[in-house]
Amino acid sequence: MLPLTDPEVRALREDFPLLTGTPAVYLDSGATSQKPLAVLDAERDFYVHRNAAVHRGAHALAVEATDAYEEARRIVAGFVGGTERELVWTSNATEAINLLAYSFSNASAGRGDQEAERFRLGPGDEIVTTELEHHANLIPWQELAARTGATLRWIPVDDDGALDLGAAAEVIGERTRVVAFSHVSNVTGAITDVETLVGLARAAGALSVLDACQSVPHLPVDLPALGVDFAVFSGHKMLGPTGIGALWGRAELLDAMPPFLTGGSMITKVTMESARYLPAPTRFEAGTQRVAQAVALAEAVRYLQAIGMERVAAHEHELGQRLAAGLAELEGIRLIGPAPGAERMGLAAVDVAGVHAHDVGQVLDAAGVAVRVGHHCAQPLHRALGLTATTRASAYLYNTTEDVDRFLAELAGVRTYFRVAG
Amino acid sequence: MLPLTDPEVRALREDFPLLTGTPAVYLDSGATSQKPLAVLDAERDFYVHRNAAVHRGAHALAVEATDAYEEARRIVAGFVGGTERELVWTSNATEAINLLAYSFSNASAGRGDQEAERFRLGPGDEIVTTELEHHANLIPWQELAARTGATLRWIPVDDDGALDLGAAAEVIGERTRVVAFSHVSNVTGAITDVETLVGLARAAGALSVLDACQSVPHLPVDLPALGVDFAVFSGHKMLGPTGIGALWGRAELLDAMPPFLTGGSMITKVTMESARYLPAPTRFEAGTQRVAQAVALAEAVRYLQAIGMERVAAHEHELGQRLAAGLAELEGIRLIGPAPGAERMGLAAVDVAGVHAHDVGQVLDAAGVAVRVGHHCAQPLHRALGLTATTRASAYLYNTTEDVDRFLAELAGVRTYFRVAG
Amino acid sequence: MSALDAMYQEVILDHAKRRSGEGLAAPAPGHGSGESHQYNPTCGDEITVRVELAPAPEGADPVVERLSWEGEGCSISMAAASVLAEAAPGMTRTELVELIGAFRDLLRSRGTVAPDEEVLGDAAAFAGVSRFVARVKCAMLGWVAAEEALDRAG
Amino acid sequence: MSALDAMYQEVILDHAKRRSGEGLAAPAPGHGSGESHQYNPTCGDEITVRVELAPAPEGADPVVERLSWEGEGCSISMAAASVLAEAAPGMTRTELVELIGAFRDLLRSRGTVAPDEEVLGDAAAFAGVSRFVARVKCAMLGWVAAEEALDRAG
Ligand SMILES: Cc1ncc(COP(=O)(O)O)c(C=O)c1O
Ligand SMILES: Cc1ncc(COP(=O)(O)O)c(C=O)c1O
Repeated sequence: MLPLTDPEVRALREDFPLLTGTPAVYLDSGATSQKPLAVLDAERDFYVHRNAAVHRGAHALAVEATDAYEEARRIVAGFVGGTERELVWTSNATEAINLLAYSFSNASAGRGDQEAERFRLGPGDEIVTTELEHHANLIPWQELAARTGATLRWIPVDDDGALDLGAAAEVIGERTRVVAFSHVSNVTGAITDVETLVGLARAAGALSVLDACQSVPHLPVDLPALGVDFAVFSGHKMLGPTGIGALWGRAELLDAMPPFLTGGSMITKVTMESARYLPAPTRFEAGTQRVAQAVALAEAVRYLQAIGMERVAAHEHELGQRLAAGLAELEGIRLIGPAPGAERMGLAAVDVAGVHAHDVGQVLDAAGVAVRVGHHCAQPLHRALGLTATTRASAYLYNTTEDVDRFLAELAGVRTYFRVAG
Repeated sequence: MLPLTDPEVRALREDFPLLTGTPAVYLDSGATSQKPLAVLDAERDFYVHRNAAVHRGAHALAVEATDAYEEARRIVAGFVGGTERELVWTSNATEAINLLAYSFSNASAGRGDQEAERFRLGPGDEIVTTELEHHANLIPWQELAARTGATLRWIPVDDDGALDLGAAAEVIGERTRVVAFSHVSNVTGAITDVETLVGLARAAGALSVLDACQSVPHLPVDLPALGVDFAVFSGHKMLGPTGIGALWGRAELLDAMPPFLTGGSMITKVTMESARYLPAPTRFEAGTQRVAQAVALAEAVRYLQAIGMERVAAHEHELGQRLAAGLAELEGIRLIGPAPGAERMGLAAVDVAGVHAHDVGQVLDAAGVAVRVGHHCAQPLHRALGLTATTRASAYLYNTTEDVDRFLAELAGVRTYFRVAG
Repeated sequence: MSALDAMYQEVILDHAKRRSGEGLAAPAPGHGSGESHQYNPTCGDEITVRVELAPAPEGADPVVERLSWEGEGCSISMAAASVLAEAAPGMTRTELVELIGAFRDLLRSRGTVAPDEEVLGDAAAFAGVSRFVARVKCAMLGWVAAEEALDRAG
Repeated sequence: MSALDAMYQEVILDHAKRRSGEGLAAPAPGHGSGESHQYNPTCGDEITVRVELAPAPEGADPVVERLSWEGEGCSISMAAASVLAEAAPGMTRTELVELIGAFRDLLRSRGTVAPDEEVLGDAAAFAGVSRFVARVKCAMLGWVAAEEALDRAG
């Protein structure tokens, strides 16, 4: 598949109103993406023509709103190879992981029926995550462990921030009940060997949870084909609005899990003493939903599909390699993650010798290049790398090779500015 | 304060694009409100000019996004008499109540520090709610009770659906730890005597939680003056977008509560073993936030403030009285809640003798009048009234007295259509 | 005819008023029977349907003797149950399963399918309901219960 | 001068390189002292500041003998700590509290307040930082620690 050419990207960029203003170069899509007009229009169109509460009203407007909401679910579920039975809307990926952790915790407290048995955790049980996780895929599991008495273990990284798969085979064992890991690291840009980890989880009889925040926006992803049990991703990182994300899960698992948030629209019969719950996905969607955001996210998916995720991936592959190769040539720059030539997504984090990441980011920002500085919500990984903060450039389909070159050129001047290099 | 005149309302209505189309008469604002253009524009403007991840970036765009987000918090908090330290964003009111219930539950499981002690529940402790609550203010407490071993008790309603305050004094006692109740019932339209219930809660040393979903959009509300400890409301019911709501709480309480959702942006130091958390409100906002929605909700608040909440309330008072009086004159119609003349908000639910609410709603919908039918997420209240479903008309600032009259006229024909009256 | 009147056909309004099969009937001794309870969470409507089968030789397709029900709901759900209670007796299990399938297809068609009156009989009157997506559940309530009850009649 | 150069003043870049007061110094025997550790969650930067007071008669306003610190962070936070370590010795507690207040006011001004060089000395160089809201926390890190340390020095 051919990567997008710079003229193609420049044409695409016309769809993104923010990118025609400042900053000149936006390389912070790993944090959040910009939105095409089609997505903004879809959200507005919903409010102007179909706004009503869903799954509640009998009037025509409510029916249209419900249709729009459920069609959005079908589209987004289909985008990751799933069906509408398997997709639960959440506020973001973080909430989706918390949903799992709290549902397991509720099962452990005896909530849910017999089916919920399989999600019950207690002392002696182990939850496995990795040392490179985003805090969103670490702290909910720490808290779940603390609530249930289970033990949290992790797959370590080596000095370059790569997962130690040899150690994984030792960490994941018969006590393991859950294995939670990222598809793509938001710091190193490396793609995880999902097959190996799912194989280990399956052999141990453990559930697997994939943090797909940095893969679903950038690669063709077929979750059922990957063999994971659950996956999460966020709309705002894939051209969609803020305030929406999703949990994907195998239907039989979702149906067996006790609810997380409770309230209206997820129940059947309610008395003062107790309530009975609808099947998934409705079971997990309490209260009035983020309908306009769901509709807009579906439009974002259509936009991505029109370009084709293979082409998006090829484009980002090209940008990732250009970043890595360019960085390797700069003096005093330590590239985190895969070496130039090795597979990486369209992002790169670096340490600049003698200059703190905050200062690096400031100089780049003044030059119109927006990047992210800090620990990128991955403090343990940074600690393992011997760093507190790095500077990360992360690209998306609207970035040209010129954007990358501009970043590299500005970065090259930073050490001189701070007088740590001639 | 003078109510809005019909010409004033017709002028206002020009701001609401959906209301210039079908349905001709929208009387389902109790479920969700329509949105003025200013709100749609504010949301779009954020994406077009300031979209970035907040509280994370150092680049200029991220700073602007953070400013917009925090300014929105100040505006919305101020609208209910609070400060920005006291307002936590959530997806909706339902999630806000769940946040409380899970935080208390985490405290009960030993999470949080010494300060969290006061939120710890166990066998012998009692949570009190009422029989007229929306499911959102009932089921989270049922589940909290089930998780902790505490007991759920409730203040009953009489045959007309009014809270039995005499019984309240018996239900709330020294074992009571939490008293959760609605400010305004979404079915009866009655306004709760907050002072009495807060007095009872305080005397018992219990925390009070106000479900302000049906008051904050319609009345001037000063939460600190009401003396409650916590309150919740939803943006979509007050001209704001879907996907955003808020928890208001006294700052010292919020700071003492253990976190609910965990992940990025709500932490200080994170190791693989454990995490430390920021103070409120950030502590409760894990992951990338609903920034565009917060900004748009602040714009909704500005819109309401420009009209003045006193005038909104006076207008709705007028519509509520007109509804009640008109309904009392119709044959075979049972008006739920306060009698004509007694204080009620601008909404009314009815039972139509011999015609199921679904059928009533269908006939009204065909006549261009959108109302809500069903149990309105209040099954226990309906059971107490001896009903399974009712038909509810709920008005907002964009409804005229003509809208109310049109509803009454169409309703008058329903029994004839179904041949239960000549 | 307006879409509303097309939904609320005479037949439907009639059945909603004088309901056939209302009141659960005790099955005759030796007769197979099954029961199912269904609930519509949106409005709180519920129905219980009981299907009674006449004794049949081993391996033969049993014949429905009686279909009775008890419930509360809107005119659409009550009429649909009544129509079914009139149609079912005398049908074989296979025929009833087919009828329910045809009814479901009609209702899910969003008004795009003309009802086959020969197969559906009075139930064809529910064609108008299919344009009202929110009411499909109402019409199906008793029929889904019958389907499950038949299954349980073993 | 660009806003960037106005933030990264010579004085600041210099202090960030040759840092005064770096390395926690043990207080002399009989001297009061207090310590505070501050953490910036956005970037993970941290600092520990120790304030040492010369002995003073009961009721008198004690004088700062030494301010030493240890930490890791960006040029702004390191330079701010260094500038403070040079400014503090010889000041009374009251004077130091006032200086910290003036510094905070300057930084929160979003560029709207001209620094009073007489009060602030080298710290006036941080005026340019106040235009960069995200960096205010960096500049304040060591100063907030000093404020708390002074409090604890009893
Ligand atoms: C009184 C009351 N409480 C709670 C809710 C729940 O609000 P939401 O669905 O926005 O979470 C509603 C509205 O549905 C309500 O009317
Ligand atoms: C790998 C990874 N996981 C999880 C998250 C959390 O996503 P969100 O903040 O949208 O919940 C992010 C992004 O911040 C991420 O990059």
